[in-house]
Amino acid sequence: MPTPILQVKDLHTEFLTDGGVVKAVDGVSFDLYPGESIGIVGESGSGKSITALSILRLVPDPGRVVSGQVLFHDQDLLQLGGEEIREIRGRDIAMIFQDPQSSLNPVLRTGFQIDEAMLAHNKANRKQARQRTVELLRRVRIPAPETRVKDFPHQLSGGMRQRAMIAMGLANAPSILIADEPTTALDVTVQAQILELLADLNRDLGTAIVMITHNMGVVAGLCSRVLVMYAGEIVEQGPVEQIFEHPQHPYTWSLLRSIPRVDALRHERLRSIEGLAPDLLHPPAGCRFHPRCPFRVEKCFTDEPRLQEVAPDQLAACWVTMERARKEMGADDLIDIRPGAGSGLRKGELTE
Amino acid sequence: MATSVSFPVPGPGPAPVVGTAGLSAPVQASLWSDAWRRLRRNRMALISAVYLVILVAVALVALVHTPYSYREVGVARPYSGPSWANWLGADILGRDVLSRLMVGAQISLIVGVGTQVFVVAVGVPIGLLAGYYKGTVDSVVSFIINVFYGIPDLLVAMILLLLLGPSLNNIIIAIVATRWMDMTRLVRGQTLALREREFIEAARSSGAKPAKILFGHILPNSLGPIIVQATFGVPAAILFEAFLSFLGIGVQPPTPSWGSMAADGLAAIRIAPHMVIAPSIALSLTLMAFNFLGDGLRDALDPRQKR
Amino acid sequence: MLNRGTLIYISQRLVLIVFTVFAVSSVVFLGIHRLPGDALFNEHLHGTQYQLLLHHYGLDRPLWDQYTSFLTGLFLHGNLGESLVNRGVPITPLVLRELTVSAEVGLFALLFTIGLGMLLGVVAAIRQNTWVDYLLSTTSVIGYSMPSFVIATFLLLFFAVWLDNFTQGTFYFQIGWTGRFGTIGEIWLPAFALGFPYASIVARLTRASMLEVIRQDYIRTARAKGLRETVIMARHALRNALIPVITILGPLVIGIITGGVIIENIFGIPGLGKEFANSILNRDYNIVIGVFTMYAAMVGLANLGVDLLYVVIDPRIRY
Amino acid sequence: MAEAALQQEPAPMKAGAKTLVRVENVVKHFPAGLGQSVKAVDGVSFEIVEGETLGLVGESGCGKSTLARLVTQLLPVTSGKIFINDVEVTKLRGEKLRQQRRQMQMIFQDPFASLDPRMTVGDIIAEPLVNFGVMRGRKRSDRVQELLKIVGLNPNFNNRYPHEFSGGQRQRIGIARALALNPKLVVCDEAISALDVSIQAQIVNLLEDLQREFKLTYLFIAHDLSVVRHISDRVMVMYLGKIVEVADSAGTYTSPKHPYTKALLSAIPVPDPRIQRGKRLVELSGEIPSPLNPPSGCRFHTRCPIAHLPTPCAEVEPPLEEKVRGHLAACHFSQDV
Repeated sequence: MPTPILQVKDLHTEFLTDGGVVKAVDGVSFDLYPGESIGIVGESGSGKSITALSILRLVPDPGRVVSGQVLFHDQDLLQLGGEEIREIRGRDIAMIFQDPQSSLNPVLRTGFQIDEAMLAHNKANRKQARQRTVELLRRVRIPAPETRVKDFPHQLSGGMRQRAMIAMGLANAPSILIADEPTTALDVTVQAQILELLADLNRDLGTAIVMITHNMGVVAGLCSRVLVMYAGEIVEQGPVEQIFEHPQHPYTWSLLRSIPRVDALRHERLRSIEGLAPDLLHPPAGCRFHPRCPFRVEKCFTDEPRLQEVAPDQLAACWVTMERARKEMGADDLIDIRPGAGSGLRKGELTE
Repeated sequence: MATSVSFPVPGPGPAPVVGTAGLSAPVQASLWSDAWRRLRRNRMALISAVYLVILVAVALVALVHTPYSYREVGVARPYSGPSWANWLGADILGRDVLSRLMVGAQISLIVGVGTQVFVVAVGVPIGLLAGYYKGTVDSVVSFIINVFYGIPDLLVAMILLLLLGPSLNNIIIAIVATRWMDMTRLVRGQTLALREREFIEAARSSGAKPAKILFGHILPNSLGPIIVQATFGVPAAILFEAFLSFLGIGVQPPTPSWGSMAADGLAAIRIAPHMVIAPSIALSLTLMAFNFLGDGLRDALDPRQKR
Repeated sequence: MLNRGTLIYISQRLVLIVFTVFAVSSVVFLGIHRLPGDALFNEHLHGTQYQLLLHHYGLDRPLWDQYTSFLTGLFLHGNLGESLVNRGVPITPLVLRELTVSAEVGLFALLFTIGLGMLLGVVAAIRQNTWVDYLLSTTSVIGYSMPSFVIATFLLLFFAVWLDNFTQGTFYFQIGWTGRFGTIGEIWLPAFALGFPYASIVARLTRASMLEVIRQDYIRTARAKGLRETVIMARHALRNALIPVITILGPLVIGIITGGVIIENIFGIPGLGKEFANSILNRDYNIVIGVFTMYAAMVGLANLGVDLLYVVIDPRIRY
Repeated sequence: MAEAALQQEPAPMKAGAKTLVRVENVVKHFPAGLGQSVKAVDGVSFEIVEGETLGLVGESGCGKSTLARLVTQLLPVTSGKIFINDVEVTKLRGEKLRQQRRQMQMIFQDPFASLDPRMTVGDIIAEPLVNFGVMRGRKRSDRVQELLKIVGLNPNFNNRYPHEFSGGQRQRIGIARALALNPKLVVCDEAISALDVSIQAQIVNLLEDLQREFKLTYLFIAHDLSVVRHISDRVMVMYLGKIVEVADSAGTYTSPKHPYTKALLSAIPVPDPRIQRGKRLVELSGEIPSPLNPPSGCRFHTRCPIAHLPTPCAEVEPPLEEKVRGHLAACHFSQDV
């Protein structure tokens, strides 16, 4: 096993709001190995984006990283001074964001914004930077890059803007690219192209990718390892195939079964997860998923489970795990066709 | 395989019903009560409100009692400074400055509040109609608004007063005539933005008539900005009147206006500076109070603005 | 930048300005000439002298006739007629001369307003929620709550009365426009009094606009690529923050023009504003019409300038 | 042309069911200045029968939301006719149109923008009842509580304000409002797009339950093809203001007859690593053209992988016609797809 290039250890990020402290990221740890591509999935408010932003210390006000370590080449990014972290940003670790429309400065030319990424780290003079920008734009398959560099962002389409963002991210050949929901704002056909591009870059350039997304399909296509987040914590992590085929955490299991699939064979009722995501101002005691969990036991109400190995390479934070749920609770046989079930209705409510 | 087992709840306790999570105590917090709570926390706005209450009280007291008559000449030596008998001194004709200042407060408040009543009465309906019906109505209204924004308001007001003759009513007319479009533009903009919102579409699709949409949905949702705008409109109008009176074409003597008192004082600035200082400070404090209150209201009514 | 669309837009706007000038001057002309009594009614004249004067100003002709000759005079010869009070003084050269004086003070005030306002606004935004920010924010509310004549008054009190020695007593009562640019009484104080309230407004707007921009995604992008904070502020934030600030340049120009009416009176500056106020008080209607026409044209041109500034700053705006 | 296609008795509809919505050659152009116009919907015809769910998919800017607003007459058509229950609603104005609104309700995309923030939940749900003077006083408030219960919310929440609820709960409030008048047709405009996956499933299940319970007819609009497949009886695919394919959902998804549909399907990521890794993407060249100036002939020809250029694809507009029984597509070469 090679050594990880990035180690996140027990990261805590909090937001100070009027109502109290929101623990947006609550003890997240993971390793990233050179050239690999990991996915962090979760629903809105699960803390996946804040985890990504915490790595480069870009958490917006009123949020702040309160504890933990982010080790990159044996230095803790959280302890660096302003100038030192600035040098890491964009040079060693680059980041692209969800909305390419708002992530590019509307009053500056696209090419210049890419040049800037190189000039900021004294990687090139203006002329060399421009040359490389054109190459990069070609690399991300923007047609006629020589003329496109002079366009303003609003003159590009959504897909092209995201390609330009990726080119900007690659400008200094970083060893890590963090992509925060890079395709969420795009149409599916464009999304597919961007994902293919990212997969190519990961393979050809060996850039390690951290993919933040809520879309399980995106993870399935691009990533080799996946972390599932729920309410600020990692509830399960492991190799993609294993997680998708043998999820051990009930949340992962339910999430996978609640997604309508375009390749589904028949019109099948969706398994929904009942209830709502917890309010992070007042997270539930014990396991944070217990109020919505179909397989909870008494212990879940009071004791918080830790991540533990449930299979080779696979960790889950659950007292029960799906193996036991299957054996003892018959989880796999449950196909709920009762009217109202899974739509949030209790039995008999409609007909009463 | 499809055994119709009901969804099991192996653990203790009932399954959660959707809709209870995240909602504990039955608090009924309307946006208005939220705003009121935020406003109470704004110290400058509170101090300003207190000042304004006192100012209104003074203006009301001046209706029945002032230390001296505001027009009585020679109650003290002309230009004499503050003393026990005349707290703020006397003016060029030996009239009591404090008494004149109190009556001047009436003028300022009448002009400030009076104009905003008319501005709201004119601007809100026109803005609502222009924003809601768009098309020709809107084009005409927008054109007129733009023309008005393109001409110097104070100068137009001066010409209007030249044509109509100076009087308190005419001052109010002149100010409304040159400032009505602030409110119209605000309400038009609000209406244009709101009518594209989905809840207005939802109201239409659930059969609401135009009047209901305008007065039941758009107006209540614009009320915050309208209140804020009107609050900022008051000091603007007071300032306007002071400008006109300062130039000698506003309120006519012997009725005192803070503007004309300041102008009188300016002529005697070397020998009796209190004559210009008193109305200047009264005017500035009042404008400040309204502006701080307006700021407070805006922050309270639109929390997104506050950072 | 000056593509065909923009040129078409400019010419359209110029036509509109001419139209506005026409409309505004017509309304004022017709309004004034419909006043009870005629334009010379406050002159105590009798008999043939009066008739001669009426004839001299064409006031004995039908209104329609007067109006057409006013329009031809204005648009064909740029001739605004003669002063009614100082008989025989042609208005156009008078107004143009006063315009240069007013423009000097006004432009100075404008630059001061924008420069100081933006500087304070940016500082307040960068130091958001520190004592610097609170101090500047409070000062700016106080600033725009002080009418310009109050500021002028206090400046006079301070410089001309309390610091009498400092200005050697030549300040207020004997102030005269010498055309020497840069003397404290002629330029600095009037410009400060004129500009300070507006500088406060510009500062507030700049602060709000900067704070809005700083929260934008592209600022986060700029940070993520490792730019220095000063570069981010100067290159990425400030220019975007300027866009909403430009919006108030139009009202600002109007404000400085109208503020000039009072400030020029207080400081005795022989500009358009002083002329306007005096002619209203003296009922010198021809000058009222003339000055107002001039103002309408200036405001129109200033607004056009503001619109073109948008094109320079924001590449998304094209006409 | 499109009408000709209609006459051939399109997709298999529920047997014996009555046509509820008939859209005939509807066009909507928005003026865009300089004599140009955005051709948002450009000659669309289809039918919805009672009790079915018609899915409508397409990428952003294809005109699907505009079409939703035309069907519910929140926007007037530029030309064409729309019949609802055999009433030509496109001809109605004012009070007559308002009366027709009882039959057709809409569920909106944004759960935060679609509820008036100044009204309580009870008032929001009661609004349709108030507008039509249906029920008063106690009966009305009972009905509001019943509706809250129907959509799975606590009936005692009626005096709370929308901002106290989460996205999914707000969407339930929007559904309760839409159901208040017992409409026949409910148009769901991206009704679940803004929600999280686990909440999406709740709402989809709820919509299905309500349909069974209240015999509702849905026009279900989404950009997410997988959800549409799940909920719809038939699926309609739109591209640049035109319908390019209509079929029952199995037909559309297993054997698409239009290259655009095929490309869309291939682009959807499947949450299964083995399938997703092995999938081949149908590459579309270029970008979606501007609806100001749609391409000649077949609008898809600029990006189509199987286009025969220049003729006929760039010159002749393919009619929407039956390719297989009940499966309509607008493509000259649908056999090659």
